[in-house]
Amino acid sequence: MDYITLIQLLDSTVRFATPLLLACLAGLFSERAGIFDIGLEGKMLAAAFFTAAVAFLTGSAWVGLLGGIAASLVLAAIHGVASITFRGNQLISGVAINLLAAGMTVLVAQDWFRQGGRTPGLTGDARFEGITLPGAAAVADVPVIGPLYAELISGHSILVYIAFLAVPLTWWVLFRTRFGLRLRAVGENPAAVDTAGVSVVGLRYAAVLIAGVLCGLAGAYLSTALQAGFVKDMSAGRGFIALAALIFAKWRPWYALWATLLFGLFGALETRPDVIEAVIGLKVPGPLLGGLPYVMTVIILAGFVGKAIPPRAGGAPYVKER
Amino acid sequence: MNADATTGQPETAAPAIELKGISKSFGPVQANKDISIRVMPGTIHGIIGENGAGKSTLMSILYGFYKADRGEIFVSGRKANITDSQAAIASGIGMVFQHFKLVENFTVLENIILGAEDGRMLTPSLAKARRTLVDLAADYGLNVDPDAKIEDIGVGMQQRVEILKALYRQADILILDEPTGVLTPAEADQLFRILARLREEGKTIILITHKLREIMEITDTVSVMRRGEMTATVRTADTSPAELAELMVGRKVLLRVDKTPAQPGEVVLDVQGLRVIDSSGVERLRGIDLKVRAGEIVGIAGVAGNGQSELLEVLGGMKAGQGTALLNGQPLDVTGKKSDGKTRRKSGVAHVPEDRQREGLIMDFQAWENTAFGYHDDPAYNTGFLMNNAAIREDTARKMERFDVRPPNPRLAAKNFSGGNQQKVVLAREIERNPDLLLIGQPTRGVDIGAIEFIHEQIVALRDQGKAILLVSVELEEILALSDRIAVMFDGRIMGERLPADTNEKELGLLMAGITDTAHEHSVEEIEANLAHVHATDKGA
Amino acid sequence: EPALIFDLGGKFDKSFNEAAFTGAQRWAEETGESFREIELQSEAQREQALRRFAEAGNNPIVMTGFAFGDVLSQVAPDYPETDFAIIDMVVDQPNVRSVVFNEHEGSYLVGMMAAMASESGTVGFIGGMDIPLIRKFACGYAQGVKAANPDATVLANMTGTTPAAWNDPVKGSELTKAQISQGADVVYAAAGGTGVGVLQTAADEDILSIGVDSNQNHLHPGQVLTSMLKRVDNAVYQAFQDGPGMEKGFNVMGVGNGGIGYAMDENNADLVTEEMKTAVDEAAAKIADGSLQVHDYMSDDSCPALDF
Amino acid sequence: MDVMPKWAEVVLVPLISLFLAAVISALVILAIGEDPVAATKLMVEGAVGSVRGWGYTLYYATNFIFTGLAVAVAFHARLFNIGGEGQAMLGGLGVALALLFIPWPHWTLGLVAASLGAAIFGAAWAFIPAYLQAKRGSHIVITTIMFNFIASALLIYLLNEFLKPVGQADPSSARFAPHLDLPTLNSVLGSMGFRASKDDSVNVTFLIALASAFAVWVLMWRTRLGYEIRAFGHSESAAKYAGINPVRITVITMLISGGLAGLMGVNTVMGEAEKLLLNSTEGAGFIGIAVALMGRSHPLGVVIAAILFGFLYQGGAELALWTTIPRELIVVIQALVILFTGALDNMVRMPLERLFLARRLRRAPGPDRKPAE
Ligand SMILES: Nc1ncnc2c1ncn2[C@@H]1O[C@H](COP(=O)(O)OP(=O)(O)OP(=O)(O)O)[C@@H](O)[C@H]1O
Ligand SMILES: Nc1ncnc2c1ncn2[C@@H]1O[C@H](COP(=O)(O)OP(=O)(O)OP(=O)(O)O)[C@@H](O)[C@H]1O
Ligand SMILES: [Mg+2]
Ligand SMILES: [Mg+2]
Repeated sequence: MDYITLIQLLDSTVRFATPLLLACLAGLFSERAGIFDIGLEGKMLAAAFFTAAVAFLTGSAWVGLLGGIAASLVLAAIHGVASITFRGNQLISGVAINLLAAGMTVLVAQDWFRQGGRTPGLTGDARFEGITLPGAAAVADVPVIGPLYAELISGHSILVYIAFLAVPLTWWVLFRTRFGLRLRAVGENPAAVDTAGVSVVGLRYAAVLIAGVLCGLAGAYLSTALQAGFVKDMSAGRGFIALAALIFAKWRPWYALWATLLFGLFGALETRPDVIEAVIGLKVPGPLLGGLPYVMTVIILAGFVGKAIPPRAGGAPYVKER
Repeated sequence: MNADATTGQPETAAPAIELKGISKSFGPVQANKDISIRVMPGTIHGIIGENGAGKSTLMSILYGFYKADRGEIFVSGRKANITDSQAAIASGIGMVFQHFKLVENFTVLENIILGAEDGRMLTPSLAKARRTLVDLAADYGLNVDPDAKIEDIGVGMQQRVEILKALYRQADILILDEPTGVLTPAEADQLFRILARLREEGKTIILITHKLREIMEITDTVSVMRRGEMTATVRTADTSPAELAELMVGRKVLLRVDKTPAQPGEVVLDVQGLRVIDSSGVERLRGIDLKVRAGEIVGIAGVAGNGQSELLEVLGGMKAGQGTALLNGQPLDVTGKKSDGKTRRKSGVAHVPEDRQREGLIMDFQAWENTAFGYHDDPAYNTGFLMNNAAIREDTARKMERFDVRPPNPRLAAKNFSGGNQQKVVLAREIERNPDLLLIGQPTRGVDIGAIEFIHEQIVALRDQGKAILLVSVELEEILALSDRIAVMFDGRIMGERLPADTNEKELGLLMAGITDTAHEHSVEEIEANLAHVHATDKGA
Repeated sequence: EPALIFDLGGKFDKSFNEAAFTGAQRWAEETGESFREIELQSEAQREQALRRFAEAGNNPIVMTGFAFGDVLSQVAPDYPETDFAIIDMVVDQPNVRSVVFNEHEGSYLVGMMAAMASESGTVGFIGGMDIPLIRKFACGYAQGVKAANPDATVLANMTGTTPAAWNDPVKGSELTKAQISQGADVVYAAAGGTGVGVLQTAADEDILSIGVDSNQNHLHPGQVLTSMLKRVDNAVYQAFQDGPGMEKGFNVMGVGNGGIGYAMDENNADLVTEEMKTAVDEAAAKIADGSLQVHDYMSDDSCPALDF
Repeated sequence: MDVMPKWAEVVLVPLISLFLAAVISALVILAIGEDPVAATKLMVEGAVGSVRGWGYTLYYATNFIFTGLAVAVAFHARLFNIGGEGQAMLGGLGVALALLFIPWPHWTLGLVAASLGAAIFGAAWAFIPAYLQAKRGSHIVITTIMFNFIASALLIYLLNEFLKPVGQADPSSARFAPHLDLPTLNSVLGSMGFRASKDDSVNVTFLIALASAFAVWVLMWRTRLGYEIRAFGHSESAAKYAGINPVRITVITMLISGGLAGLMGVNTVMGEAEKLLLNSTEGAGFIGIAVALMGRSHPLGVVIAAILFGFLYQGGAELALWTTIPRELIVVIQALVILFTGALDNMVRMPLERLFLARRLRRAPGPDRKPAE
């Protein structure tokens, strides 16, 4: 495998990883606050649709993004009401949200656009185009660094940079701010937060809504940056992979980055059977190639990642009075 | 000793706390009924009552954790609208809960500032808290390592963190809910010194405890609760332990264990060179040699976390260790390879674990299911492939009757029994098996006086039937009252054995701190330094 | 009233279900009559839908997709009065019209065009879910490429192994980019909704793409080289038009009878050179008269021009 | 110490929740310009208004009973088995292998073999995640998700390369011998002289599903193993005290769970399609999660919840047949049912509890109420 191929592979890795990363960080906020979120998939899907729909109607990707985030927030709020206010089962709520998004997006799309559950194609400002970073063209011909900068680092959509910046930002918020301290505490021992005079409910809603915003970005990236419009079910299980990455990352922001990049790399490798063949010297039959990333994940989990301990109060509603 | 402190206070001063007509129900359970109480500033006010009497509930209401259904709260004469803990804190109230409210994987410092940070950024808040902590520690003798994680420090230390949390929030009124339940005598004494110091500073303290000795020792006034009601409030100086016990339980209570001298027989348990290394590589037991004979109670004293738990767990088949052990002359596997809790029980070892809620019981199971717990293979409980639930229920009803479990309903879930009655369910299960050897850890932790009396009687009765009993307790009083022989553990070793008649709390206390040279006087600092070493490796009780 | 049953992909699959829908609508518009339709949601509904429509007196009943074959061969004898038409599968029953398409022939033709339009000598194929039908497309395409340029390289990828592979345009895009980075400058998508991503990315990256089933040239004018036409719409239209009592038996739709072809319109007029057109038309003629045999993957589950 | 009478908990709460879900669904139907009353009538008639409707309702319910039980059994050991989908796929493979290569003389023998094949393959697919969880601490949620994907890849590989007859377009196996067709409700009614349709809908597998539900009940509440599973699920530390081996319980529970999920293959593969299809599970593994949660992990609850979902599936199919309502509407209705009955049930329960408590207090006033010990 030559250098250029490597760069291309990594470039593809970044694109695959971006929605996973955003969703993974969304899950991180929610679960660090003690609310399990298997509804990442649904929120992402809803955001993908509404971003594309609003972007089409207004002609602006940014306005679309707001629409997508709003849609994701509505689902997040439902999850909050069910699992925080009414202390419902967080897993059921997540399952319901995934189904709701899968059905609603197509239903609304059909009602609005009559194109069989998709949005019309987006062009121009209704899409997030790649950004060429300053100097990319100038250094492109410099050996080694040039392609790295011009091909791999430059040229992605703004949402990619937001996603990657969200990692240190998440770390900073969680570990360097008052809000982060309280948020982590509420996922470990809500009673400690409550008796310290801080609202458990308020914190958990905040976390769930932040998750909504991040899923909104993830969905928007799918339909307006990677694609030029919404297609039904286009989240294609990425929410679940993000969840796996979250556990893999042991609920930590930097690990989340590496975990999603790893899954992204698996995705990228799957599109390059030639590279796999060159590296392992064996042709893998197509269908099995599709299963390879998952097998690798299991092997890594079994071999290298120890027990992942979730936030202690995770999944359980905070009940003071039995 | 400070009973006359109240006399210094003019009765006309506004009470620090006044509760009027507080009532609270949890669904169908009425935990507090029309409770009124006054606590004068600068005093220590004790509250006693049986398990489930409603003490914690009342204090949680005062702290804004629960909302009362009815009633009013006055702080320093002014009506306070305490809707949540934030409001309570603002009114100068601090509370140390019976079950600590700490974030286990946070540091001490983080726990202290949680909810009381200065500004949005953590770093300046932490820096400020660190400075304040140094001052507080110096003022009250509350030394803690601000950077230790809660899960890595002992319960005594955790409690200090809770107190510091309240002081950091500038509480004038401090509520402590059963603070000594988890402490050694030395630690408890130290706590009381701190409380006395706080009182001198003019702070008001409300202390919930089951221990009459503590009430007599430190409080100025005391209130007694029974079944959700406040039955009496008296000045400590005007009452006696016996009177308080009677007020609490509603009948006369024997405050000492009545027992005849032991008649030790054959050696039942013979342990040689027992070692345990935990998962993080720390040696928890460093070669224990111990014999327990038929018809004797051997008490293991020690500060929590010095290997007593591990000793019980290895002998009970829950943990793997190295070394040899003989039960009635037959080898007992301690390596965990060939045996577990089940095989232990079959060979005649019964085990009342230290933590009944996490180990001894399944809280969501009904009483009868818990009676079968560990013995579910018993042929009497099974008919062929299926479990004979009716038989188990009958057996449970019998046992509940014998052990006076209240209410005697085999179909009630374990979580719906009070602590004392939960313990009786476990005891009934283990004792009624007629074991050769009974391992029993913290038999009366958090249990009220009435139940303690009963439990102690049962343990002695078992001994008198010629059974061997290995008792682990952090209550020195209990060890002294029950044991026929006392071994003191420190840092995974047995520091010495004593006969109860030949020793006293002071000598045992020194042994518990690892000081074998008990003839000399030792300073508090020396003892603390020794204990600190243990706490550093103790992962909590 | 005739009825139309769409396979699991749904009627808006940007592929043959959608083509079927187009045909049915054309019929409805022209005749002013209406038809029943159902989009299946589960395998068990196949049989149910067939029987329900038949019992309700709908006639003829048209269904799209090979997956109906088995069920129809069991159900059809129970309703001798009802006429059925199945697309993409052969069912040997007296009241069934079977319409199959020689997709490999059309794919062969667009493969030739791809090879001739390619400057790099590398062209790509992106399939949806890895099933024999899609391999048939890929195999025909590869043969066409090799026929026009024996030295050309054909890259072939399938999107996935679950039905999600039909609706994953994001992955379609990545596959396209991967093929581009391996030198491909023309890609052919036979992947349902995933193809949307393929065509989009090809347009974004300024290479040529080839659409499938219906005419997709208009999606990105000037950037879609052509589309492999599979006139499912005509087949459905014809069945509805013929109505009850239509002619039964096998209808093989191929290049010869206009059931299969490639799309030419104003959107791709500038992309297709005279030379290409001549070569392709020549091949089409040979296929039509039988002098050129394009190997059908499904006949023996193997492909001379491509490994899977 | 329950506040509400049992009937209110078991009947009233779910009914009110369902009603709320129905109201919101009706609003959605109105919003897309359709008639909710007509739609409801169509669904009810289509799902439970005829033998055929019942046939399909129960056919789908059969699938959901199996996957719901699978999830429920694992829940009792506090294991979250998201892998029902993959295990059911492998179960289907087991059925196909058992029926394709051995010439069973009669369907009864075939059924036994198919059931064994399904259960064994399903269990085997759950074994690795279980073992990794127990021994290596690999989170079972991720490993089972991964195994769903791997199952799908494996299945298509096997179908494409080995099981598909040459020249067949459909990536499915050959058809099983006709005499291995399972008796269906319709064929039984037909042979009894009733006029019945010929649908391959509910078949004897439904009885296996009911028997499995009963067996799970016996296992969980009447056997030592079930006792140990539940004890382990409630408290791992207590289980250790009692001498219950966590590795053994984790593995055995997941084997049972996987086996149950696998059994679903008998219904879809042997009962309905009569051959192995690529996509015969169709998400039933995931619906099983909702079914188990709604059924409170109790076999009876699972059966009832499964029938409810069967009703939604079949009613939805009918709706799609006779109206132009997009099929996604059914997905939305399912989502609302899960949301209201599963996640928002406290919204209904809390006010009801207050109501019942007030009534009780009014009926039994005075001091004879004792606080619980
Ligand atoms: N993969 C990584 N790359 C770079 N820095 C890392 C990485 N993982 C952790 N860190 C650093 O480690 C520090 C602690 O972060 P981490 O997420 O590990 O939380 P923690 O405080 O150790 O544990 P917990 O989350 O349980 O409180 C941070 O300063 C972070 O920058
Ligand atoms: N959060 C709660 N929900 C429901 N019931 C509760 C709750 N907390 C306490 N109770 C019930 O209220 C009653 C009083 O409990 P409380 O904890 O106040 O007793 P206590 O006097 O502190 O007992 P102990 O000495 O065991 O700590 C008991 O019957 C208890 O079961
Ligand atoms: Mg209490
Ligand atoms: Mg059939």
